[in-house]
Amino acid sequence: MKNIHVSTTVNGDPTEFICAPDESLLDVLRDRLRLTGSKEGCGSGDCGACSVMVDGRLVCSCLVLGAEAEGAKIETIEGMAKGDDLHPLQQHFIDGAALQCGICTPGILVAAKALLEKNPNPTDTEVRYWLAGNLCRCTGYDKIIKAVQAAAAEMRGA
Amino acid sequence: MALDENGKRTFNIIGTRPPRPDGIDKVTGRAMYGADATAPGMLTGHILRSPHAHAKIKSIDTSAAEALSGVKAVITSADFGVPEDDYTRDVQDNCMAREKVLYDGHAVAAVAAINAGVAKQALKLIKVEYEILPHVTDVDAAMKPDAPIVLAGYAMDGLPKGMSENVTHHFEFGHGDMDAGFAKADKIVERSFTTAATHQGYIEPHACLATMGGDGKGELWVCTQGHYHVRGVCADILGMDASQLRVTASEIGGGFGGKTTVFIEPVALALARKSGRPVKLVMNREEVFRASGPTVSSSTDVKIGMTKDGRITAAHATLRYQGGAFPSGTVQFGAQSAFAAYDLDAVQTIGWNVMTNRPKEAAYRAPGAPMAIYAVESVVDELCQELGLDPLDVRLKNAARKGTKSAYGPTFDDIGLEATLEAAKAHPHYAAPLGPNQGRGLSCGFWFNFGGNTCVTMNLNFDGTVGITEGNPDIGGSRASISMMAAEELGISYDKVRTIVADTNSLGHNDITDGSRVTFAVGLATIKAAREAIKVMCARAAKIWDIDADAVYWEDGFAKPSGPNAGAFEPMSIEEIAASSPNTGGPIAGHHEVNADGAGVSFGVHLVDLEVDPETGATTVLRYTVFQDAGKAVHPDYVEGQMQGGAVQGIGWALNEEYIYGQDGRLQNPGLLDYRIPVASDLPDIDTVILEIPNPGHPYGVRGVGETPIVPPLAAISNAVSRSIGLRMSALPMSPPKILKALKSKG
Amino acid sequence: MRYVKAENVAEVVQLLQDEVGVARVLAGGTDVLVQLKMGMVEPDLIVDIKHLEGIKDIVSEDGGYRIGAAVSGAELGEHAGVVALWPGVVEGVELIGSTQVQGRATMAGNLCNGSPAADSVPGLVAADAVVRIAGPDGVRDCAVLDIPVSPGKISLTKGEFITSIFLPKRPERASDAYLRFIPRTEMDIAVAAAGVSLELDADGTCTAARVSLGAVAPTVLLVEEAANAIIGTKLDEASLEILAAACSAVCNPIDDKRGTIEFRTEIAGVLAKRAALIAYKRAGGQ
Amino acid sequence: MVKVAIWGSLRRATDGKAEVEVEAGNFKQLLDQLVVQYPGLKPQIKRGVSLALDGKIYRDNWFVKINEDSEVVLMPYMVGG
Repeated sequence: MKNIHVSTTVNGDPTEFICAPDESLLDVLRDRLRLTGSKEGCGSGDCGACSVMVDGRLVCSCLVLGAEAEGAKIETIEGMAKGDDLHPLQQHFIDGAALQCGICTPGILVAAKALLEKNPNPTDTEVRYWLAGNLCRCTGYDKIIKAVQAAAAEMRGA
Repeated sequence: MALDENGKRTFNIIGTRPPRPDGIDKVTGRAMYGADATAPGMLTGHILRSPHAHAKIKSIDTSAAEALSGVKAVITSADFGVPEDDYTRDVQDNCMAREKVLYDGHAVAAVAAINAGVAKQALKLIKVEYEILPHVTDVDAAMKPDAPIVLAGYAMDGLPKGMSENVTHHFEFGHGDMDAGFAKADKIVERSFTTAATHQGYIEPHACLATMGGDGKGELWVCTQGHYHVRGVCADILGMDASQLRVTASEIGGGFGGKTTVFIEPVALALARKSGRPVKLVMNREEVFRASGPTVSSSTDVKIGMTKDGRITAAHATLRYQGGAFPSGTVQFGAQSAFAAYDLDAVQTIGWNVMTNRPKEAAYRAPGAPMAIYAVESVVDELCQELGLDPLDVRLKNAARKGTKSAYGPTFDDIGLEATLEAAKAHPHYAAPLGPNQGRGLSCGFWFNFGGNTCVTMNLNFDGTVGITEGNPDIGGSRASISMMAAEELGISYDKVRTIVADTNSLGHNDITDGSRVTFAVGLATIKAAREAIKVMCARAAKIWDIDADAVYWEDGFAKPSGPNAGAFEPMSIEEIAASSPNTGGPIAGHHEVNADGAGVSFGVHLVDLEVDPETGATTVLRYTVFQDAGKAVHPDYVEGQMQGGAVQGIGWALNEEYIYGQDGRLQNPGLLDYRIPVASDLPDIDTVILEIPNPGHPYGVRGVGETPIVPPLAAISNAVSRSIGLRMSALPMSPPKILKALKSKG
Repeated sequence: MRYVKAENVAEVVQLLQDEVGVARVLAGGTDVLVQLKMGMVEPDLIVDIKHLEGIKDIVSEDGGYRIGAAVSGAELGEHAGVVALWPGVVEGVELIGSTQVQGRATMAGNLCNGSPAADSVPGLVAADAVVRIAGPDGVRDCAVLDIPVSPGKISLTKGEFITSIFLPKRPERASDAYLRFIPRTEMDIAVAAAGVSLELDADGTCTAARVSLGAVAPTVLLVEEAANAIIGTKLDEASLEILAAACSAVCNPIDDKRGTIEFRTEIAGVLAKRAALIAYKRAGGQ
Repeated sequence: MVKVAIWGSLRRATDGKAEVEVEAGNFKQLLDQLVVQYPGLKPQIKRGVSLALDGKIYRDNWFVKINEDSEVVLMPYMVGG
């Protein structure tokens, strides 16, 4: 299996890597670029822990080939805070205890950010359905929904 | 250590909601979990697993795999010794099958290779010759005398006639005259129930990184609830001294009991030893389902007698739990906890642990209790319906309270059940109107909680800040709670304290993070360690003031002279004492090592409204409220989080989650798609009401809270469904086909 | 395995035709990558068609819409025109997987995966949608109904792939709806599903209808008896009962981890009934 | 003498007695005496037992003091999730 050379942009930085043709973007991010904030919970698109943005679309990076990243813009959890400035979602997740073990948190934050960019004023039901592909086993989702809404309110006010 | 003499003390920090110390790492993706570590020259480990439920291993030929370029080690059970100790041998045999495979997914060989592609290719080159044996996966079938024997030699002492050797333990609890009790009843309900095996469903699969040098020293990075336990078991299996194996707990992506044992760790260490290189081993999700430790499935008979006015006269339960391919120890907790919420004159529970060809069960949040209490609370609810009684009134009438001789033997001290029931009764949820096809259900829940072996060290830095070193992986925010307790005791602010989870070399033994023990036991040890440090700090201040150490006391972060007779000194701050510590005798620390007791039992009550679609059998949970006694809620957000998370796991158990086995004994749904844990859109808000009835066994009154919340949802949901459809449900999960079938049977 | 990012249709056809081993077309990849990961398929060639010209476009055509094979569910759902004309088709597509999966999954891929439970397919069949196929013999059109052959098998021949799906124009008072049953509210595979498309006259009487069922037989079903039950009616209770019974009567499902034969058969009728009512309302029926 | 409540399935080893009396001032003496007087209890005690003393559960502490009038209940060794 011959490896492929890929030029892409990750969190705004021009990035090059080589990967096997059957290697997922998630594996590339984690094993080749050492961006381990994206997690593998299932490898089949059923848990959302590997959520990233590819060209402005929310996707599971386990369902994208690394090779497909050629020329694309990838955004991961590692790019969400600007230096020490947390994104309002990140801050509200901490303040609202919306995480316990934290393994699903990066994926949920990436997904929630995508939601609020599309819909700055969602209902609870809209948040719940948007995040249905992000499994969390610790929180029962209650505090996650509240934290997303608190962040949304702050972002609308800003 | 008992509740502080000044039991009614006010707290400055306990009960507030400061941000967690691991928060920023976790929201930025920096936190390091089991699969996130790397090492120079690291290999990838993969495991070959049995496709059969039960088979004899006739031969394993690994030569082709070994010959494959890029493969650095291949191991089978032959690479391990045979431990003398039963427990260690069972754990090892579960990690790598010897002679027989006992379940679909049982490991038979493992490889370490330069990358995943080569490792997967190597697995395909391993030839295993199996002789397929008959299998059994159902608990009732496995108890029958003609059932296939899963493992010979484990039958219980004095196995009753007519029972299979698969029955490994029998337990019986209770007191009083059963016949007389039932004779007094106006109404007796007797019913049988089943629950499916469910999985803890942590989102992080098991993962570790093992290194073994030629000098026999080992390093293990692993996601686990108990790295000291991992060290002990792995050292035993690999024939190492405990001191030579250092285990570091990674951040842990959920456990719920499922990470209290080992599955891949000894395999990774053996591969590292054989290859001479670091080996990372990560389960995929399918492996997690097939080969980690789900909870038991159960079959239960319950019989309860009640008077017209709602007094329970006698209660009986027989519980049969299958715990998979090795002897398990779960049914005793079911048999003990089944009737814990009730004050009974006549009660008896009988439990049987049974082996089947399924993965060996591991603990799952209040292990053994949810299935038992589900059956009991269902029958209590049915009696209330039959007798036209309010289900909360009946529970209040029969509630266990201080002085009640519990169904499992001991007499209860201060417990919060009555207050919890009263809170539920007074809550607007209980009086809210219900619409068509809607039902309301409730259930009590109980868990014992415990303490256990715990070590904490508190180091005072020269700038007056404090480092706490403890040895229990943080699965729900415990580093925050421990820092809070340290800050409270020292009288300093929360942000002056940092708590870390140490590796196995840095502290003495710490028991696993389980039994809802950490906030209780580690908190208790932290308070004691802080008090020891305070004693030293007071002595240092006394030295400086040149007065007697007894004449100094500690308050709000300052050493103070205890009265005018002691001398007129300005209070000395922790910063001043810390800064001068090199001059007054050296660094200051406090530590405490204890096997903590007195955890205090925990009760909860859950209330649910739901609607059943009469045409499809689909259930929608509309409203959910959790009431629980937390003793003292150290960080109320995390207490609520435990209550909410446990409730939702229980909701999943009640409605959709199950291990589905085919006729061939293979697991049909080893993935998150078809295992169906609840998603965000399945649920309403989970409201919480925390009650605080102080635990007399803790200086701040803390009780464990983590496990109890998974107990009540099973019956609460089942009772609500049963009331909604007008038919008593008796099998979990209540998936839509099951409910629709019941509705059809009603006509 | 080779990965090729194809530049044009001819290249795709050539690559697919020349490959002696297993070839897979990659559009959204949400099925292919899962199969790859699980070891269910070990392709020798993956042809990425996302970069073909027009393959991600939605264009008006003859009063209907031609939807490129690589248009994702999320993109389709953002297209106001398609949503207005064929809301039932769109809701079927939008039910495939999570929001994340929607960012990638395509109708064409969902169809080509050959699953009897594919969420987009009953809606497309009810809509009488037509796929455009490029192949060694040029371009051909084919009704969606004729694409699935059996679970996992489709009627495309070697070298062929779908380039677009055409949704036809609609008269004034017409609409459609899709409903599926899953145990949770999201993330599951349909246990049974129904798509209904109908047209009404000025007084709300149904003049034309197509009713399709998913996950209750080896392939998607078009149930003419069910459509006939509501044509000429205003979807009164009695006609809906006949529709439901007609749907249940043609079911030929399996028992599996997702549902029983009995359950699937029963709820197929319930879903068709409910979907018909939704479509009726959308079409302006009272 | 201390009265010790024995759970049902262990009563095979105590001649059917639900409560036995042993001379013991602490947990260790109690376990030692139980094994001496009722050797059938040894396998379970080896596997692990907890001790509920006046309602409080102890898992391992040998030297927990037991008074003559204490309520003593033998329990299976406790674990959790």
